[in-house]
Amino acid sequence: MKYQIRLSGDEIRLMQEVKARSGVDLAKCYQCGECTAGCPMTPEMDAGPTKTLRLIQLGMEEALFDLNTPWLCASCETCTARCPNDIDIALVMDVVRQMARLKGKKIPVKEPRIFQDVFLKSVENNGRLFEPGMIAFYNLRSGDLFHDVGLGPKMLLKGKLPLLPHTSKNREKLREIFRKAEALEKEAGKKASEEAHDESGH
Amino acid sequence: MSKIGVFVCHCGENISRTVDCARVAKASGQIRGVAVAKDYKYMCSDPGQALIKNAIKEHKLDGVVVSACSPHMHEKTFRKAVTEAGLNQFLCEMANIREHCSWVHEKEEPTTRKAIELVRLMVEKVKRNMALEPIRVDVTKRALVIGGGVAGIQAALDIADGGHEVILVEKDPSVGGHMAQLSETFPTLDCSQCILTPKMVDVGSHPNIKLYTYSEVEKIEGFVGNFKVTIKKKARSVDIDKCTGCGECQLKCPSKKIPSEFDRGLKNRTAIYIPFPQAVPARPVIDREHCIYFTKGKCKACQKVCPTEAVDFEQTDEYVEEEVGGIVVATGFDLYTTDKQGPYPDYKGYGEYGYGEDPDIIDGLQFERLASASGPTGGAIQRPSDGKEPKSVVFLQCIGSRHPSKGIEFCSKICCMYTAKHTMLYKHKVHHGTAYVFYMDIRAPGKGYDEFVRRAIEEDGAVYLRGRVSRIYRSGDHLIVKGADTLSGAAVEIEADMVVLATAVMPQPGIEGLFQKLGISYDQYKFASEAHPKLRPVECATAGIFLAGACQGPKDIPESVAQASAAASKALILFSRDQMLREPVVAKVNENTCIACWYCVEICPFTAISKKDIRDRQGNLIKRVAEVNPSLCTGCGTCAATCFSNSIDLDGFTDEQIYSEINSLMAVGQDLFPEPEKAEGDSPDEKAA
Amino acid sequence: MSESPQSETQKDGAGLPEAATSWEPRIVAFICNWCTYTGADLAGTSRMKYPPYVRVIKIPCTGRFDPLFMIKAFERGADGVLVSGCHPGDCHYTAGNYNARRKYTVFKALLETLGMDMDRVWFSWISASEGGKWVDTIRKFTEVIQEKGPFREYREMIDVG
Amino acid sequence: MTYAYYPGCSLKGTAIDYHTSALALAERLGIELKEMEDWVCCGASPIHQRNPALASGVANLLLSLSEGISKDVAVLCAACYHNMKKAEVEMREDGKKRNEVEELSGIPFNPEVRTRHFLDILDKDYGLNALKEKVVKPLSELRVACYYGCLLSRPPEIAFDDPEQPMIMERILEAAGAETVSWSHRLECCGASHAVPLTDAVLRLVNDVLASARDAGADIIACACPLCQANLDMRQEGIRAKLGVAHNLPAVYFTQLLGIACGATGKQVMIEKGMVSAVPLLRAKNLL
Repeated sequence: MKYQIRLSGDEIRLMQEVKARSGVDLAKCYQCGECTAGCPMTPEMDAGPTKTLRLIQLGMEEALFDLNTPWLCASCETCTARCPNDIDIALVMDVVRQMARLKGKKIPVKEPRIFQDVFLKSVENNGRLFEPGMIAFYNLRSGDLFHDVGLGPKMLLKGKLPLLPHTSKNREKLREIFRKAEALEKEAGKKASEEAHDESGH
Repeated sequence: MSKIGVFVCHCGENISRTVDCARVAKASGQIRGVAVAKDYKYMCSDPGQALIKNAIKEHKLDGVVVSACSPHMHEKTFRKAVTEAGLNQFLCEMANIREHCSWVHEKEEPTTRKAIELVRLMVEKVKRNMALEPIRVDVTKRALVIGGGVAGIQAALDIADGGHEVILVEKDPSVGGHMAQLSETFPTLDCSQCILTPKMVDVGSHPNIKLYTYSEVEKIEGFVGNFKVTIKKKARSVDIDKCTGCGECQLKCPSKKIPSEFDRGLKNRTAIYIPFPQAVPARPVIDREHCIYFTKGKCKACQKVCPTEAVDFEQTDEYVEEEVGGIVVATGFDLYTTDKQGPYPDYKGYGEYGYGEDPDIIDGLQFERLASASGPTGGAIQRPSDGKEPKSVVFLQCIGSRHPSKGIEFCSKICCMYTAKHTMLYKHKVHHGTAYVFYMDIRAPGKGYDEFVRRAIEEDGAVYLRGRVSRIYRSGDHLIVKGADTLSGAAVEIEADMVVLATAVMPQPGIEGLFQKLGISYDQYKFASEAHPKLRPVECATAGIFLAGACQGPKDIPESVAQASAAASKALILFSRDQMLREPVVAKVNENTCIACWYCVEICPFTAISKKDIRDRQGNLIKRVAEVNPSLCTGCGTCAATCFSNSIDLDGFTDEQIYSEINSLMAVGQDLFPEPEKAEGDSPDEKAA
Repeated sequence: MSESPQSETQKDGAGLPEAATSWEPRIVAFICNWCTYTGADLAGTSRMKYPPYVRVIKIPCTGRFDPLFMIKAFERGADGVLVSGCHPGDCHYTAGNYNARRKYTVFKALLETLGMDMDRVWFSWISASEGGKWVDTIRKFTEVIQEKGPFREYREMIDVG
Repeated sequence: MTYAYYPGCSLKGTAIDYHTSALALAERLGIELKEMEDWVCCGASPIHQRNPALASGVANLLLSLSEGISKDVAVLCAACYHNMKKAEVEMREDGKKRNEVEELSGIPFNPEVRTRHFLDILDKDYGLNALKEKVVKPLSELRVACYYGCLLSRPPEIAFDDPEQPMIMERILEAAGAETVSWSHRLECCGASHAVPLTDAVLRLVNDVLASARDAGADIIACACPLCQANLDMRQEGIRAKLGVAHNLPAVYFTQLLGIACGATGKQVMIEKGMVSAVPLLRAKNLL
């Protein structure tokens, strides 16, 4: 990341967009670091949650989407639970991932994104998660063909992996929710950026 | 027909930014009975006041409405000004178009309209105001000081030195408060007890000070200049006149395992005890909850050993009445605790730090006792769990404070400084140890304060980390502190031997009970509220009651002492007069219509209404009516609103006045709101058309 | 009660604002000098914002509040009446707010029997430190009154009477 | 006592032992867990990581499936519990949110529906005294580390016990005669949502949890989440290989231990399914 930024008054738009999507007001964040302090994934992260929030406050969009931090978030919500200002930080991480995807940003760490896609695809296809299929598909997509391959046969032996997917009659209803949600998030994106635009007085 | 003057203030731009002041003045000029209406940039300034005075003389005004800020801000100023122009001060009222209008609404048409209506409301009231004279009452030149910490001590000594009697009430067995617990004080590192104990002794021996320790204020009646206070002297079970303070009883008391309040649980005390060696009075008290005689009915070891027969198990709570003219409230603070069920049930504790159950996680006052030469370890820094010298101590600031999700938003103000002091005290005693401090911001804006913090870092090597701590847990012999340093962006883990939490400064638990008895207001945290945050910082909205020290908000020693002296001077000002003036807002009875139902007598909270006999010349009783004693009446108006025959009215807030205010709000037909351009050609003659 | 004086402005008046094309809610607030008035001042010094349709009438204590004031306000075209004072136990005058409440409760029952819409009358406790609560109360009350619209029923009721 | 039971995907696959043992236990206690028909996957963490609104929409669909069975939905998986409870609480407290979710899912929300974790049901509805009466084989001398993980009590609004210091699982297992240990990592995240894509990071987290339990002197870890259990159990071999630490600490479901205490056989609670077998330990304590 570059260590010089120029602020022009537009920086508030990113914070407004995050607020429009999540309802979270990051003006409340006073950068105390408690989220970073409690986060289990910090050893792997490049910035940690505190700095991620700071980049949003300063409208540093490019730097934000370069971070691996949101993609390494394990969704344990320790940050949310301990935040002295009751900011739902885990939700902000979700929203940053969502925004990156909708804006077509390059994802700095691909595995969690692939896992997310493969997992949800499996759910969408079957209505329920089919674990062996999902893992196999994940390995194909990530190129790590033999990932956890040692565990598979053992689990099969233990009778812990079913061989065929379960399906549900509500699969269609589920797909409908998926489709609608996808349409809504795109619409919300347009609205959010327009609103942010208006509010910042342009 | 009335001749009212309306004076509309712009308050710089504070009002004119959202309210069209010229239009307000113009519209006001069209209200019936208004003889003159003007607007001006600063009505409270000298030229502004001159403008009002001149208008009073020129137009022979019989009423004035100043349309400006809140009456709580400047009513006195303008009442004084109109008096100087020969108008009775109670014929001047304020329409609050700043706090209640310009500051709270956007710049739009309804805002200016509201301002006009507020003026009209006051005009209608003033038309019916009567010239009143303030009520004179005698002043009792004695003061009550509640709380015997450093603020209470200072206030008591100042008033007493000023030549007036002081009643000092302290709930604990000794005066001294929290300052007596401290080891050394910032930023000079002088010994707290060394500077406080002489003052404690003075309080105990001053001829003008009557000291009630182990006592509480039970009841307060009356008002400024004439309060009647009932004080409950809790049964001490020791006759302090007979007792010599030899301490034999403490040695013999078999109940020895009671956590000492003074040492904040780091040491035990006996059931009969003198809280600390320098206590004033240096007399013991029996803690009846823990005393074996009081709980089991047998023992009396202290009584047997007492050489002067001072121990008295039969003693009971005693109530004394005192009359005072002014009151200084100096009830101080206590610390928030991280416990699950602490003394502040409204606030969540810190489960992430183990709810204060680990003995090596202590608070700031406990550290003071550890570092104090008179403390449980004789001043050696030893951790409570096993007495070992801690090689690394982690200090956490802003625990409870600035933590909205735990319910507290304010900054406790003193922690940055005392934490820096703690790191120094620690490093001076444990040279090879390391002191870590987690802070969010360093707030050290006092004289010599920032230099002091820099000294802790530069000379004593305290390691300051900018961040909060998410969790503390025990791992064998150590505490693991998981924090962050936001300056480097890193998560930080420290193996600590002891952790010191700078917990929030809170009002004494349950203090609102006393504040309610005093009739003074307090904020959401139960800190007492001052009359004005800037200009009347030591007075309460209730006349005759003054504030000193941390009962009003977090304060350090110099501030508490300064405020205590300020409160004392306010009391001395009160006592400098033999009589004082009170606002003549009192109830009056129409004897012709009173039907003697006595409902007012029953309902008056101040027993200001009595029954009066009306007799003819021969002394035969004609009828009985209610009668208001104006020196007891405080003007709440409950009687006026309750009277069945509508025979009581309240001066300053009469039925007539209030009904005209209501009427004025709904009056229409008069176009007071023409668009500015449209109104251009209007002349005052057209207004009644 | 004695007949309230006819104000001079009323004599000027040509009637009630029935025909107002753009109706604005009219809210009258009777608030005590010590707690709520100061709380409303605090809202001002903190620059909080609320709708401009409330008109404050200051009384020393809610104890001074006579339910007839409320009747008068409705009669003169108010759409909502707010009475606000110190919290129970915090009354500057010891018990005025308690008495006000008690009186109001009795009165309320009576008015309800008469078919009066008592949702247009709010009673609240707002202390000197609760600027935010004052703002919230005004916002919510204004919303409620805006939803209910002009208090025509009352005026019809008294016309019939 | 009938509950609408939502097993979720794991309990029909990798966590079949959790499902089976819970049903065996419920039967012995006289609690009916009636499986909701045609349930779908809650989407676990990936669903809200992609789109938070989608997670709430699916949760609302799931909540609606309880109709006709019970207003209380019994859930065993912490991830399912988290997603459903969070949506339920939000919808109940925030009218705007409720409208949005109802609109998205096309299903009205019934504010009377409650998502209940089985731990909560045992503690509050069934009661510890009643449970004690059903214990035939007390878990004496078994030192259990109760592991909550992250999702059961975060955010605090969904917690059914103190969110920072829950004791509910300890209370329940102690009622069954077990000795519980006090340990530091009861609520630390094991990284399960990253178990597949970020295995190395997850090995570190699991190792921390196991080490903490071991240092506290635990014989066995009790879990209330299929993702936690799978992670703690299956990753021990990876930890041995990559980090060189051998834990050999069985991680089982609390329902398996309770089932045994209430007289079920090892087979009935599928105790043999664990990668790190609990069988030798339980035999040594005369529980099998």
